[in-house]
Amino acid sequence: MQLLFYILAAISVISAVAVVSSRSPMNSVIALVVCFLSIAGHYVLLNAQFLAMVHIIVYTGAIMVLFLFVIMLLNLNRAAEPMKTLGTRVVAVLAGGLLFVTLLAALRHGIEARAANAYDPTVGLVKSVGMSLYTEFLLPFEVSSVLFLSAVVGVVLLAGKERPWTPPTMEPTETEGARGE
Amino acid sequence: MTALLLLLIPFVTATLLMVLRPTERARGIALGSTLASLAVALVLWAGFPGGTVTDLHTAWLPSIALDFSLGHDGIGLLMLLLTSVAFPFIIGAGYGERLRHPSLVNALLLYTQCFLYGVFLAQNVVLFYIFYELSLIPVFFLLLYWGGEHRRSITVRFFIYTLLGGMALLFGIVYCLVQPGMDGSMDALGRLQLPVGTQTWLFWALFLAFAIKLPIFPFHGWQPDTYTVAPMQGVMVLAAVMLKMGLYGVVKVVLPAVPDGALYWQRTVIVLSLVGAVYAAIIALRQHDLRRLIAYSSMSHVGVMCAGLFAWNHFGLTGALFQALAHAVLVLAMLYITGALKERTGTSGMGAMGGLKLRMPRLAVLFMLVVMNGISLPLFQSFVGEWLVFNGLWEVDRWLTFMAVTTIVLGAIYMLYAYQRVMLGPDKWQLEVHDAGLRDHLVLVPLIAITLVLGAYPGPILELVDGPALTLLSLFP
Amino acid sequence: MENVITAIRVVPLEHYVYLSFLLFCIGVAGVVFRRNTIIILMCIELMFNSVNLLLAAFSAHHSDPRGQVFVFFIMLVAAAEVTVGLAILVMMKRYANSVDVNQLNTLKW
Amino acid sequence: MVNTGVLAPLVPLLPLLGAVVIGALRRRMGAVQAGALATAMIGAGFAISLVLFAGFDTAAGGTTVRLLDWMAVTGMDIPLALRVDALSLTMMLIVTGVGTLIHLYSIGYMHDDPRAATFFSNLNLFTFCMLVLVMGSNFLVTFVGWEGVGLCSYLLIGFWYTRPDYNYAARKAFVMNRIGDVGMVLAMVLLFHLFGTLEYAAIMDKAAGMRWNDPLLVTATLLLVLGATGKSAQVPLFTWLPDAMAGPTPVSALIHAATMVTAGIFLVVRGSVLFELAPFTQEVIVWVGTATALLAASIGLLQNDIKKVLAYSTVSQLGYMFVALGTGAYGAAMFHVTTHAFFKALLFLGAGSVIHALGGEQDIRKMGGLKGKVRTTYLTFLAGTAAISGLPLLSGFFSKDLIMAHAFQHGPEVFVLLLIGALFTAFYMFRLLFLVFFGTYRGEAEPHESPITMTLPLVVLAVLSVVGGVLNLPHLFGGNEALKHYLGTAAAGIANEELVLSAATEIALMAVTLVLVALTIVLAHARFVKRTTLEGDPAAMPPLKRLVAERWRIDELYARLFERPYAWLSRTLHRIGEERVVVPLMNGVGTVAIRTGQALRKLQTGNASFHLLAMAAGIIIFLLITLLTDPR
Amino acid sequence: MSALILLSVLGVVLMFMGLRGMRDKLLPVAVAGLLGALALLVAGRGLEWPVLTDGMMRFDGYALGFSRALVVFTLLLFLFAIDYYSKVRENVAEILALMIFALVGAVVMAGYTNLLVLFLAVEVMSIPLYILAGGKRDSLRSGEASIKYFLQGSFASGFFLLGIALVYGSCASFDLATVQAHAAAAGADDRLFLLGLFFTISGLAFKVAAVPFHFWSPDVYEGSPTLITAYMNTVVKTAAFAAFYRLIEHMQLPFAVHAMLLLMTACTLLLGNLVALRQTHFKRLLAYSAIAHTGFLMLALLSPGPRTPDVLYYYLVTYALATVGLFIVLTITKRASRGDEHIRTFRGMFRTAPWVAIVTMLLLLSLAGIPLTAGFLAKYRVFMLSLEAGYLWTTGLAVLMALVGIYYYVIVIREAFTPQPDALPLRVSTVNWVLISLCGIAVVLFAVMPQWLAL
Repeated sequence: MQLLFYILAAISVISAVAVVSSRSPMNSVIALVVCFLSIAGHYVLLNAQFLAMVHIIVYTGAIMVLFLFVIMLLNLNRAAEPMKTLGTRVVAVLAGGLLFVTLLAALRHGIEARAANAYDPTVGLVKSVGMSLYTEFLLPFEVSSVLFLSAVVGVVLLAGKERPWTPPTMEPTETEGARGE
Repeated sequence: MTALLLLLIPFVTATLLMVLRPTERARGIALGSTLASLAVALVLWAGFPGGTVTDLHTAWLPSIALDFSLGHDGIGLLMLLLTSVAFPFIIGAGYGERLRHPSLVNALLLYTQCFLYGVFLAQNVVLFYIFYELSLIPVFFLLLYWGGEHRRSITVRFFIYTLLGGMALLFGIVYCLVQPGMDGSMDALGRLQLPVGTQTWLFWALFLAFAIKLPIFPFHGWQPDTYTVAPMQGVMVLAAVMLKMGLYGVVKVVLPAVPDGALYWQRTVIVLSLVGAVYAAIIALRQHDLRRLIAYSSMSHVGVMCAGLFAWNHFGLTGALFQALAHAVLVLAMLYITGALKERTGTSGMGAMGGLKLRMPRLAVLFMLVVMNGISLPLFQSFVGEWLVFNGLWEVDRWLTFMAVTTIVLGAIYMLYAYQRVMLGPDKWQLEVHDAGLRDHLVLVPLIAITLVLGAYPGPILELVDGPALTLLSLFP
Repeated sequence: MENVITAIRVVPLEHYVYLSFLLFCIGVAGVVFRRNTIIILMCIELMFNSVNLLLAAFSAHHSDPRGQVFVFFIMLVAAAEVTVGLAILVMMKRYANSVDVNQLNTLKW
Repeated sequence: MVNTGVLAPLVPLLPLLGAVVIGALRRRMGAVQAGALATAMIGAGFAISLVLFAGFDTAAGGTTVRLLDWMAVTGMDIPLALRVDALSLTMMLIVTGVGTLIHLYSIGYMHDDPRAATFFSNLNLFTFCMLVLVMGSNFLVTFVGWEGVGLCSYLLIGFWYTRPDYNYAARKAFVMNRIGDVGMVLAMVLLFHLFGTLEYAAIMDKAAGMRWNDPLLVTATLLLVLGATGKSAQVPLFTWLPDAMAGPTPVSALIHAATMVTAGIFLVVRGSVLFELAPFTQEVIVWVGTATALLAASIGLLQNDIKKVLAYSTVSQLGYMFVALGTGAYGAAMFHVTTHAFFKALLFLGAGSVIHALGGEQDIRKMGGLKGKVRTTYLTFLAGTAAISGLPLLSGFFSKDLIMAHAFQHGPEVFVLLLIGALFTAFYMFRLLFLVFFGTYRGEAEPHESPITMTLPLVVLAVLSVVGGVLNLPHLFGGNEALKHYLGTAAAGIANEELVLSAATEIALMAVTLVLVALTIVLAHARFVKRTTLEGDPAAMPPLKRLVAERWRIDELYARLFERPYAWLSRTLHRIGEERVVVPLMNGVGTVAIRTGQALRKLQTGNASFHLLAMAAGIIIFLLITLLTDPR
Repeated sequence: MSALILLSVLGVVLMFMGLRGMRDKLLPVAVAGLLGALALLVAGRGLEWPVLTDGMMRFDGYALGFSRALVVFTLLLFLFAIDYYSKVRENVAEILALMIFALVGAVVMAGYTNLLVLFLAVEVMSIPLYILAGGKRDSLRSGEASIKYFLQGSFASGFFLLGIALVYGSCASFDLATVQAHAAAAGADDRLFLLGLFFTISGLAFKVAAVPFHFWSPDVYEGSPTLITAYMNTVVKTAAFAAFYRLIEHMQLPFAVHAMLLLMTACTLLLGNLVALRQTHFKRLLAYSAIAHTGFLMLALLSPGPRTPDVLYYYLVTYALATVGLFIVLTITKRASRGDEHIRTFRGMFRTAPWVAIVTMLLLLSLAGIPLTAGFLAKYRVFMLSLEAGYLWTTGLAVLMALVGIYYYVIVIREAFTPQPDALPLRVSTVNWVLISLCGIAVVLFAVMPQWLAL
């Protein structure tokens, strides 16, 4: 069983690296899908079936499709992005690496979180999660509706009606602002 | 409640001036207001029983140690009198230097007066601080709007530099206020009894503001430029009254709150003051502008006063406080004369003067009398204060006294040199100027009279500060 | 089923934590590293997902459903955020004709 | 019994009133009116002084009249008070008496000056200050007058204010006096802390309890001497006095001969009790006096300005008085002060009369042969010259010989030096006399005799110069040293002084002096009457003579040592102190803040990637900080 | 709770009104709705609905006070919008609706008792703002602001989430009280908790724009429409601080986190003030000054005590009042100068519009913290708190930085009061005039009567 975890973990990590490093956005999306699927596998391993399902539906089904859609729509699949200089890359890897090392170092004495409840295999099932969601977490659930509403309005506002291209209004250039007194 | 009148008279008048903007009669109204304030102050003096008088005490925000409590002791009364006496002359000087928008100028001056009264009346530390900072704002605008060349940068520099001290003071005051047992009243400061280690650093937090305001060497960088640029009335306010806030602050805040700190730094401060006094007196010699000269001369005098305060004994304290009044009168007269000269010659640079005595014998005599006060001849007011200060310093260190006394020579050198450059010598420029008129006499003669009367009979003023000084000294560990 | 259940006991919690950290850091590196806005968005999603994994692991560890509920909400937020993000992206592409974040630097200092 | 409490204040107040009234009405008053009023005021003062003198009871010692509280704080009570005792009465009489004459003289002298009223106002003010000086009951009141006379001398020296060099001389006089005043102020502070009072009477009592040679007392007296040096134009603060001749001649007479310069002497006499306890100071005084006497006399030998010669002579005579003070001969000093007041005022006024006669000419090389043209002036001037040279039985003879005797008693070397000084004095005085009044007239203006208001004072003063010696006639000549005994009632120091030389020694000393003086006069006669020798350009003289003619170049030395360095210091301090230190210190803080702000501002590159990186870096850094500070 | 629902409904209503094209009635309805919500909050009706709020939110005095303030700020800004959008017809409804939605998030942030709710509320508040920042559709700068805000915001959200997850891992609960109790019990020893707390706090620090999470704020402030900038500076900042303080109020912070926060405060004070020194663009200046004020507020935040919420509240409200007024003044001068946002456009203001100039002065003085303005009292109280807590050095730095702050505000005052012969004529609409007068009077009034602004 443990082996399964490590295989999944390896897949996750490799695909995640692929997301970051691939030059074409399309490849990144596919790698990300793989990554998400492996994470769904982890959820299954963790006995969180409900989550795994939702995860696949929301992420792989909706979000990633949205990504693909936008990439297609805007014709972004060219590897138009000029690569950054080596220095930036090193810095970036260093940043990620350093953060990781720091986090690991912080926990070098191991994790002492004692399990709060006795083991209960039904925790990850739809019933238990649903009960929690609709009783205890009713308010956030309602509030999230506002979130979605605003997202909808926002999208309408930002990308709504296509209008003929107008050049940006002439606003004073910023060079003035840089100058001190 | 009489004290409240002091705050209200200038405030209301100023607000009326701001709103109604009577251009023609603005000066007259302002003058009337200041004279009324003077009358009130004299009434306060007449009814002063000694000790500390509480005029008004209203709890305002006890949770943050802020009460609206007004009162005065002898020192406060002295400062109130000083302010009251100075302002009619300051307003009167406005008849000479005719600035644009007289209603605004006079309103700002009256606001300053109001806030200054506040400073000297406040019996709550925070209230003191509030008034202390507020008094700066009208002056800021006075400088900004009616100043001379380069006023924009100089004004801001003055403002910020002064506030540097102000902020340090705020820090120090807040630090005192959070100590247990502090209720925010001035008296409570004297009961603080902080550990000596704390006092040594807290001293500078509290003192810096006053050191800059006074100013003490080497914190005087703002002064010469400001004095040169500011309109005459603004300089008068700064030099005659606001400077005294520094002395008052030292006496009322620094010394009571951190006596050990003051003792620890006593030498340093006295040496700085006296070095500054000597230094300014030397530099004053090469100044070509009368106002810069007055700036340095003021610094020189103030150095001696501050040294007197920090001598931390009875003679030093009373001398310095008496000197505060003397210096105010002196500087008012000096500045008024500078203004009168500028009015006639169009400049305050001494290079463009010389031989004016031929044209203005009366003004020359008045000037001479003022100079005599400036070089602290006996029987003039300045001498009384300086004599006491010298005596106070003697108890601290003889060499320091020597240093202080040298200023009487150096003062004579630059004062007489300046007088010569302005008044004496051949009539180089052939200026068609008129001699001192009625207005000049109305301003200068009373000022000179004050110096002479108080120089020969300083009793009433010394009486005022005698008691409070003893009280203050009793705090001394 | 039983096997699955025992797996939770077999794989130590630490490993899940380390895995999530690793994924998170890869995401962070990606955000810092890439200039293509859409890939930065993906990297952010990756960060969110690593947190999801972490929460799920903790939830299982504590046998507490609330962690999973949180994951659920994170998904909602992520969805909303991606929507808005993509809308902003579209707008950006429309006006600046680029999705390179560094093309946008009129606002500075 | 006269009411001292009322009369004493009147003496100084009358001249003050005169000064104020004349000053206020100076534009409506002519020279005669103003002069008359001023003279009347001071004359009244003289009269009152006489009344006080007459009514003064020596046995009582003195009366203090307290006018006002002055420095009155807890722990200090220094009132404005006047003291009437023998010493102050003597000085009052000199000041008002000689003053009256000089005022009277001025009416004639200043007759044509449009600013005569101002002059009289100043003159009256000066008299007021001088009276306060001598009448003050404590050091501080004396100091009032002390400073006041300094100021008045400043005003009077710079009377003709359009001349920059006169103004310079005025300032120089004031500043030099002020340097002395530093000592005076410090001395007063010290004395106050020593005795808790500055009242002369009280100090006199308390000084009795002081240790002999107490270092504090020595310091205090030395500081007093510094003050006296400034006011009495002693080495090294004497250069102002010759320059002060820029003022109108009556001023020179009043201020620089009769009264003001003797203030230093007066002060030491007032404090004689203290000086008696400080022998080191006395020694210093002796040598300062000797040096002054010699130095000034030597300079006097080669001066060509009639007033300058008199000025150096004054300095020299003051040196004699100082020596007297140093040897403890306070009575002798006061005696010389008195006689000096007579003959030096006489000489100055005579010189003024000459100058007046010649329409303003002061160079003796352009005079000569005036004895027939200004007869009264000549005769009185002769009397003054004889008196100052110490010709027998004239006032100067008695006073100077008394000093010489005391000097001999102190140490023969002092005597010898003083003797040389006396010979110099005789030489230059007679040189002056001969060059001015004998030979042929070398000038251009038509000389004429001065009016009666000018000659009358000359005559009175000449009489006094001749007979003044009787005031303190020594036992040797059948007198009883009246002045000394009179003054002894006021100052304890005077009572102690005693000449213990035998009559023979005294006579021998006198004889030596007289013979040598006579020889000197003959020499002068030979050089300046038989064959008029005029001093030319100093540059052409042999080095030593040139040095003397150029006043030992002390002015130049002072300019180089003090004035120029001070001006340089002022400039440099301004350039370096202000512009490099103070202002940068103030601006520096702001500049640092603004520079830092500018640097930090560059962090905000506007580059979104960079911002993200910076955020990540920030998180890592803060995380590291957190973890490192975590105690675990 | 009823107010929250009213607000949500209001947002929806506005949205639909926009669809129906009822442009003219939008603002009256919005203002009426806000007034209604305010009335409900003031009256205290239906504050808590147990079914919904139990364990999630609590409308205690703290939450109520902040909620009222938030609603009032929005109300002021909507009144400002009357003039601001007077010429605009398109998308106003959407913008207003989004502002209302963000307000819902903000109100929840003030009253949460559960970390999940906190996270959600933060997002509910932020997402509309990402959009609003780009609300000026034809402005490139607005778009840039939007995308920068979004990217950095999401990035920070990632850390925030990581933090909450770690905290959850450590104490198995999202409940605030439980977490706080855990902090007291095991906080010092539990690295997992420490990390979690660190990241959670980082997430909130981003919202309040503390260094080093401040990078978004100058750019976004400058690029966004002025109304939205004002919104961020008032509602968002207040809500973020309310939430921040609620998180750590009863928590015994581990020493390391505490030290880190103090350092962060110091850096914030330094950077915000020093960089602002060199700004001539008024909005950017206010952005940096906002960072600076964050520093002062964090100082108060870190000084726990019975008076801290009061001080925070007072500070935030008076700060918000001052900035609202200044943003209105900015739009006035901006219009007169055709789009110039530099402080030079203030020059000559005293001549052309004396009252506006005086109010501007009062507002700036308040920001600077000069006595007799509320800003002084606010700073004074902060210093008092922090010195009571014993932060000598940090307070010293804060005092020094307050001085630096005075400098750049005074520069603006100087501009406003420097005579300029060809000063731009300023046209001030009645609403704006009333609003800025209100702000100006309020900052003085609250300085004299600070007890009126107690929680």
